[in-house]
Amino acid sequence: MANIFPRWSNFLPIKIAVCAGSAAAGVALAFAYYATPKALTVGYQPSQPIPFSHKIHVDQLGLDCRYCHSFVDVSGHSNVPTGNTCWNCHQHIQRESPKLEPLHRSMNPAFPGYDGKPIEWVRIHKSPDFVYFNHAAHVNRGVSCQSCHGNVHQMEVVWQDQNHSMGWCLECHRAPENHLRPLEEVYNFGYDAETYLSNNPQLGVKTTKDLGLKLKEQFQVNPKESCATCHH
Amino acid sequence: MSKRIWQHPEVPAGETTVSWRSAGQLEDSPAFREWLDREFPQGAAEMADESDAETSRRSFLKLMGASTALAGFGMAACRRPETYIVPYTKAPEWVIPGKATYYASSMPRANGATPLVITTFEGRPTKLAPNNLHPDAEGTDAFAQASVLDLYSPSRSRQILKSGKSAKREELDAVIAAIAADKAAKIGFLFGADDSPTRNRLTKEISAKFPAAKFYQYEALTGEYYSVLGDGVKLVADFAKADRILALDCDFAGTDPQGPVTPFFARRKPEGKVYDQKPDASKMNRLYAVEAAFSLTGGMADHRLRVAASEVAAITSAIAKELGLFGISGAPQLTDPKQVEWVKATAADLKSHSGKSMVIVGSRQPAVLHTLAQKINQTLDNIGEGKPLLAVQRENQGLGSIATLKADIDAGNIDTLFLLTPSNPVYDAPADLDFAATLAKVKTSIQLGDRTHATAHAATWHIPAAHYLESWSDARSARGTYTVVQPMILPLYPNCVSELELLLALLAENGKILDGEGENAAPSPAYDAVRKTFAALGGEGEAAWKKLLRDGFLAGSQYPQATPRAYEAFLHTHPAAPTKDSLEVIFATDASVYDGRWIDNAWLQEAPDPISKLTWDNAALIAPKTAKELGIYDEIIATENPRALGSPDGEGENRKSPMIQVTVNGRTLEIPVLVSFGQAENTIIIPLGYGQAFDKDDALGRKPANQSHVGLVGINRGFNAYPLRNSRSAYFATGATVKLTDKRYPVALVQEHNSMYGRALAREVSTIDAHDEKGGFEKQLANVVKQGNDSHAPPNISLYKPKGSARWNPGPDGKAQPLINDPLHQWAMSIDLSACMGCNSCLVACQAENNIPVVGKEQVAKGREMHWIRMDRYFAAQKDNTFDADNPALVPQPVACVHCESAPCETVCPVNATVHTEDGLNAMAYNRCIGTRYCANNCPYKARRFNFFDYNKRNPLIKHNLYRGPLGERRDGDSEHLQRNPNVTVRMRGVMEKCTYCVQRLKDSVIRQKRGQKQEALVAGKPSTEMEVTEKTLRIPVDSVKVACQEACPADAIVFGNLHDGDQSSMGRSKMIERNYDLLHYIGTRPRTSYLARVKNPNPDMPDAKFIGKATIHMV
Amino acid sequence: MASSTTTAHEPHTGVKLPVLEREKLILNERSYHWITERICGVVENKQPLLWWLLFIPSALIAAIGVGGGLFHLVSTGVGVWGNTNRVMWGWPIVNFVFWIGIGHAGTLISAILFLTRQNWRTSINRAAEAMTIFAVMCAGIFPAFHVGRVWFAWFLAPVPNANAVWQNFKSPLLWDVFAVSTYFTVSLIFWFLGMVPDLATIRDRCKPGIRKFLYGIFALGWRGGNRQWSHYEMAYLLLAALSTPLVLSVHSVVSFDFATSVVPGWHTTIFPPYFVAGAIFGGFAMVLTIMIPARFVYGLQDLITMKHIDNMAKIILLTGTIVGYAYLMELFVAFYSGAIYEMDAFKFRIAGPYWWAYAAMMSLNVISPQFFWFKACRENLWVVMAIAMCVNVGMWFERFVIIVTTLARMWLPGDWKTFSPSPQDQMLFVGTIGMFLALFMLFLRFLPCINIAEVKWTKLEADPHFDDKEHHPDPGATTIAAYQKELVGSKS
Amino acid sequence: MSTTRKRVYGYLAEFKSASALYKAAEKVRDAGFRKWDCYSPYPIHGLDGAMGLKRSILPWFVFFGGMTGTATAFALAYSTQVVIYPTVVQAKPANIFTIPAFFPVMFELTILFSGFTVLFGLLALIQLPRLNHPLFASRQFHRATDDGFFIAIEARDPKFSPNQTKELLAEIGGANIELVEEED
Repeated sequence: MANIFPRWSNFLPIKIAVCAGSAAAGVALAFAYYATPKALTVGYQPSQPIPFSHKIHVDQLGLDCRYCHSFVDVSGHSNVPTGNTCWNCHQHIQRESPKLEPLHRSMNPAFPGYDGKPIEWVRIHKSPDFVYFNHAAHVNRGVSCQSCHGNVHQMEVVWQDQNHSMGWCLECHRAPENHLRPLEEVYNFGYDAETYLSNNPQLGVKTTKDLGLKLKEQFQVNPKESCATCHH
Repeated sequence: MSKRIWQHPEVPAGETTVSWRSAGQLEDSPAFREWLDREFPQGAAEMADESDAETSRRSFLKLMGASTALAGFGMAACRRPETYIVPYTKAPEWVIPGKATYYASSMPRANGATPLVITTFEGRPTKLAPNNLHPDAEGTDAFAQASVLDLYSPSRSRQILKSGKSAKREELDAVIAAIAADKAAKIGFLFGADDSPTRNRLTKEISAKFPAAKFYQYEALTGEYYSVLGDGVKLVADFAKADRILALDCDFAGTDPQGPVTPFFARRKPEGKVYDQKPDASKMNRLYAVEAAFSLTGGMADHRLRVAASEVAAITSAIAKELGLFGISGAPQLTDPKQVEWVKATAADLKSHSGKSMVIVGSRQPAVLHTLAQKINQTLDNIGEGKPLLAVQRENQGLGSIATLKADIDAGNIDTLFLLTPSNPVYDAPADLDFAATLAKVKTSIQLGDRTHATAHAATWHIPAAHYLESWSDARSARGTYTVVQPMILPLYPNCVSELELLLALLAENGKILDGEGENAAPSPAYDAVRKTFAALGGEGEAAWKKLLRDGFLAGSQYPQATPRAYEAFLHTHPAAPTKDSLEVIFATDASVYDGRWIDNAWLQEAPDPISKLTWDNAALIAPKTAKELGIYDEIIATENPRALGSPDGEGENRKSPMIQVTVNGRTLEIPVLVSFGQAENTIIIPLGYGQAFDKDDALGRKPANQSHVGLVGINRGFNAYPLRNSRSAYFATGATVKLTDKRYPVALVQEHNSMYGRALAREVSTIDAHDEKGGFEKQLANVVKQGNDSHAPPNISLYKPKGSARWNPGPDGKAQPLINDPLHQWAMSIDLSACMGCNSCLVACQAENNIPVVGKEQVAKGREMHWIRMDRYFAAQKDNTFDADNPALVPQPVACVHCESAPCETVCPVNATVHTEDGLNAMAYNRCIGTRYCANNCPYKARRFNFFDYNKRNPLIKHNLYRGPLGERRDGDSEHLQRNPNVTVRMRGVMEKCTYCVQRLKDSVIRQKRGQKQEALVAGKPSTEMEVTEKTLRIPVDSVKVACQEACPADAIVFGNLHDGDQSSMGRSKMIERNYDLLHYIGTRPRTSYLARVKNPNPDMPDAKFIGKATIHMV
Repeated sequence: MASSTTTAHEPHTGVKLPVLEREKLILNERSYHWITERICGVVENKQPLLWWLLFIPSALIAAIGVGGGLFHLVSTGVGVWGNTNRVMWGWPIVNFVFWIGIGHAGTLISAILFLTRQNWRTSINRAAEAMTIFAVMCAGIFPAFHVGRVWFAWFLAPVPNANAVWQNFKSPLLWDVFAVSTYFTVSLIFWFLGMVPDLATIRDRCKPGIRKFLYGIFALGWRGGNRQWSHYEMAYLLLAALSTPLVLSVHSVVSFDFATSVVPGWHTTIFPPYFVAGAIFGGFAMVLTIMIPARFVYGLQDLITMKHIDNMAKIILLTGTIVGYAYLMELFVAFYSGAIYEMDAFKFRIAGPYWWAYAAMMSLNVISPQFFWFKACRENLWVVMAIAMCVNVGMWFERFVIIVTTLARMWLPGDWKTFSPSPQDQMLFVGTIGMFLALFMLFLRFLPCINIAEVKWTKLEADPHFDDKEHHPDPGATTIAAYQKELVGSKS
Repeated sequence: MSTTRKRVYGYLAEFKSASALYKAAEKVRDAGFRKWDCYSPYPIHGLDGAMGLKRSILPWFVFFGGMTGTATAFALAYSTQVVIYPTVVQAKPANIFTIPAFFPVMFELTILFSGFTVLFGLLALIQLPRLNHPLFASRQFHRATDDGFFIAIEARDPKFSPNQTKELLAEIGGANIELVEEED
């Protein structure tokens, strides 16, 4: 009787084990990185029917968020501006810009292609249907737009800045002090806690961390972690 | 920050790359498309017109809401498909995307409009609630709650029919114009029994324009009531003022309203309506009921006498004689000594409370009873201002009955007939009128209705009616308060016309029907008509009108008082008392389909009958003893199917009721039969309104017929008893015989067991001392918590302290904190069985609020109904009841998730899908649930419901559809889905669900409170860093949030609130009274929903007094 | 079989004392090679017609019942089963507990009997372990697929996720997940390790080719050197020591699913021992059910002797009596609790709509094994087989009684409604029976169904001088048919 | 013997029975050999002593493996249930008193990790899988898994000598003594 397996096969099991192990680890790591909301959602930057620039409107012109997203502090949804919000200004300003054609089509009865249909903005931030995020509950309690949407005021084309996963939500719900601002500063994209502290010495707060804690105490912010907070 | 540009190339200027797309279009449902095509351009055009905010606000298609809702039915979320946000072009007034908008309106009904507050989300009405500011507010019953579904019903009529075939609008327009132009036209109008001031005004105008016009009124089940005491005169009850009530076959709490019923229930609570007094039996009212089968009212009664419907006259006559009046001539003397004793004591009690008592008679009882009752009430000084009863004059006057209509048609006085009644006379008119043949004699008959039922097909023309949520109108509530009906949305389908619009077309110069939104976004002509009517009542001008629209009613506009016609002689041909060979058939009003008009309403069909617990069908009901005498009892009870080992006693899907053949008035009907406890002997109850259409899937293989009359909901439903009925026996017929057939019919019962099996579940006490060991009222109250097993169970002691970790999750003081630790809100509920009558209002309201699917008859039969509230109904018979052992007590008990603080369901979930929240809710995270169903097993209250199928995606009403899986018919974008509450996740298959305490409402109110206090601070001008925020300011105001069931409850039996409010809130006080007990306290689940024991207030002088209020008291 | 009295030398005194001779575990003085031939022959020879007759229908039933059944289930919803909002766990969990119970005898025979030096185990442990593996596979199907959203079953695995949510370690169901998967894994290891020397035997008997290649791989290059045997025996001992508490824990944990709930009739502390006894009881019955025919078909009478069957019958008698005691104790405790809910739960079991299930359970599980008090019954294979079948059925009914009857009549009479299995329920159950049989047939076909090495060892242990004897009766070359004939002849 | 040059693995000798093997093993042991082994179709009691083998170290591996399992389960359960995301479940404490609920999982993981340790520890100790071995080339070695009893003394052993070892084997009762060569 002879050996049916060649000599090299003696090392095969260990080789296979090593290769399979590293492959599995690689897949796990890749999955952990690429298949998470962080990789899948952050940076989503679709182009919009009208290349609306937040940089121009917010940073240069100084529009408040609530000029367009007018119900953000009232409703759960932060609304996208209606056609007439745009038209208010743009029937006078930049009226002839070809970029505004969709707006004309929607709002300007004198426009040749007028159909009165609304503009369809491509949705960027999408939470699943079973998540009930309430904008009003956050902006009225000292959480700025910036915390979740990033530096929108500097975006020519808006992209998703944070991953908006449940783990990410919980991070802030567990330590809201890292994101709390005085209510006056919620819509202020230029807010800097250090500057705020130096301008408001009467608060008696030294560090930005303490400011967060003080505001948490002051506003009695006590975010919940239980399911029904967001899922119903 | 890495930025990736995905999917989109840069948009070239002057060119849009995206075409119109929404989820609805993706799904491409014809219904949605049609709606879209019609609504959208119009809406847009209308939005361009700012001048009329009033009309515009209701017509917005809430694209955002609609498309989100349509996209939102699955819970799966993969890599994102591109979705769009479609804002309005012009922002409509008052509409905030994502927030509900509320409008005051009302639902017109025969017994007075139901005042409503309607929740709309971006233009879609989704939920109805009672308008509690209204003087005639009385909650909402199941019909009102379910009516919103009719708006979106897929089977709703949406086409003009000419002789049953689809026809063009132009043809109809031509016909109407021709009628309008012919001033000599012999037109007849058949209205419903609702009282609409504008319609009455237009009627007069029509009379003026068409002198030959005649007007009639018909609803199948209103009886002779409105003509007896004078034309349009009726007695309205004010239950707040009544200490003693004798209901003679009058289900005033259920299907036969006599006036706002909420005050009646307020007086069923010994601690007062809001539990703020010491328990006092003398403040309670006392209800005597005489009826054949249990009604909701009879279930509430302190003393209930069961007699056949035909014998009510004899009882009434005897009462009258006891009170020194003449009885009914022809009525037999009472012979049963027990009945005599009962009547005597009742009469004495009524007499001793004269001026504070009332005798009310079921509206379908013969006229003579109404006249006699009126006489009794007058004798007792019960009628008048400030008295329990008030005679009022309705505006519906001078209307003929259907019998006179027939006579007029036969006489050739009617060429054109407008059928505007919500009833269906071809189907439901008494058989001897043969209305179908009569209708055929009319040259042109034009029927307006929201269903294509028998009459719609029999008439020459059928016009789809606009729903009351789509049209302008007005109505009178029970006591006549002028109440507006405003549209929430434009008619969903083209050609839907409202009654007023049709009448206005006849009055118009050109005879053109202007429906919905007029040309150039002009409001419907009905709007002007209603405004005109209102101007005469409430004054001209915008302010009054706006106030009307805001409040929904015009204060101080009750009906004028009337003097009812007085009678002195009471003649009646009294039929012989029923025997087992000559039974009495009672044609009952059905709690689900009413007279048959709701046959296509899935919510109502699936809501179990409050008494029989039967869903989706009707069945004959018969008392057990009678059944025994007839020799059919064993057949009914022994529903064994020996082949089905799985379910030997014929429960669930194996329950097949034997069918009997009922012969009466020369006609026969085969119908399944169920045993009904507490029913009068020798009577058969047959609920009306079923059996309208059949197709090949019928369980009995009945011949397919009338398939186009109903939708998927109404097909093959039950048995039509209308043919048995004729004008003389509209309510009951005597001389019936019964024969058992060998057929059996599957019936879907929600509750199979009627007894509490010796468990003190729905507890009951009595206000009197029956001189037994149970003692008097105080002692019984004190022992409520010790009834049944709780009398000897040791206290529950937990080894563990429900605390968190001091190290990892410390409280503000650095120590371990309690687990349920929200200092602001701790939600809780109590359900007062003393007020709960077991109607299905809460159940349907919950279904509307929480997007609960309908599952269909087969699934219900298996035991898979999804209602979050299970309305348990127990019969409790007293073995030693020497008065009438076959007349058990009926105690309903609504059971939903009771939010146990120590919830057994939570610990067994392996994935943490159901956990407790800090504010005391037992939360259910659908998206985490994998569906092990362990929680439901471990729930002692069996309050959890599992989505065994994709009930939302697969229509359960199509036979076998659920079982076809991916091959089955989908129904995305079904119009019913537009009713969905956007704040509640629509559950997919495989997840568990249950009562959430309407957490969406709680969260909304809490967030609103937080927002509100910020506004306050900013108004005060303080910097936010100096804002004063305390527990007090963050806590929502006392009783400021209502959950859906509580809101709908006509009896105020459900109170809900924040435990931190302590005795400030009704709920807090209700928890402190002695009647409060925990269901299944023995297990130690510490439920947040507790029950208040039912209190019966018997009359100690009554022969049956000592058997009352003892449903559970004797339990060990 | 009568034991003959013989004498043995008492070493210290030289006095001859009478001792009972142990009944031989391997009959007829078979040689090592005969053992090898006989056992490997099952794998190497052509399969008898009966094998095909059993395998093909089983495989078809498995494919249709399990494959088709699960496809319909997953594509359509759990509603295709008979479960309702009242009886949320119906047949699937009945079947799960039934199969997992059957899966107990294998590891138990292997492990506990190994630890207690019951040498008679060697003839049956391999098949019993295989039975464990296959029964656990059948069992696993039910809880895995009875969940509403099986595609989210990975929520049960404690892996870090973007939602930052974790499992509930207080849930008996999660314990179940750990227990059953551990049980399956450890049983598989135990089974496989035990098989390595035997696979080497088959490998060494194979002609070069694909068979030899495959057996060669799974034999891992086993050489039978004592330096390997030394560690190997330690490993086997350790696994046996680990498996013994494991096997007890698994059914205890399964019983926790019920015992930790608040459901009357489930919430009792007696459940863990009662379930374990029941599992052993049912497991041994299943071993008998399978081994008696296999023994005959493959001519293994000398290896699986009447002694083995007798021992198993005695265990069935013992555990059956324990189970019967538990049934009665349940009734007593319910009565003694004074709680109406508890009392009613048992009242409904006995006299409720499912009285027949309770009656079946009582008569099949408690009464039928009592026949094993009689030696005549233990020796008559027909009776043994019949009682084993009774116990198999009875144990299924026990689970049915516990789960369905209880859930159909819980706390509030308002929600009481009975349950009927749907055709899909029945199809899947039959499918798992098919799957079990098909897998077992494949096992018989491809793997050594008796532990060759251990049988040889047993032989040596029983007769230390066996090797030195000159003559062994059978060279081991006879065909099974001839052998069957020989046995019949020798008996008469 | 083939003509190709091959390295010698050692001598293989067959013995008649287990007891013969046992006695022979004692002698080989006493002769001071280190790299040799007895091959038998089943484990023979006492042969370890006869060969001078020590008790297996595997139990220690398994002990630590099992402890790792216990610790893993505890860490997993405690960290997720108490530290990271405590949930309120049937009013059960979310602190150190929750631990009884972790016992089942701790137990199971102990067993699971032990089981894996047994498997992989054993494979490591006996250096399997090793599919190719010079002994497999022997014409008689296949009987070692059937009914043959063998002793093989490896050429690598310092005491090995082509002639004396062969003689020793013959002397202690070995039959069919064969020189086993390594292939290639």
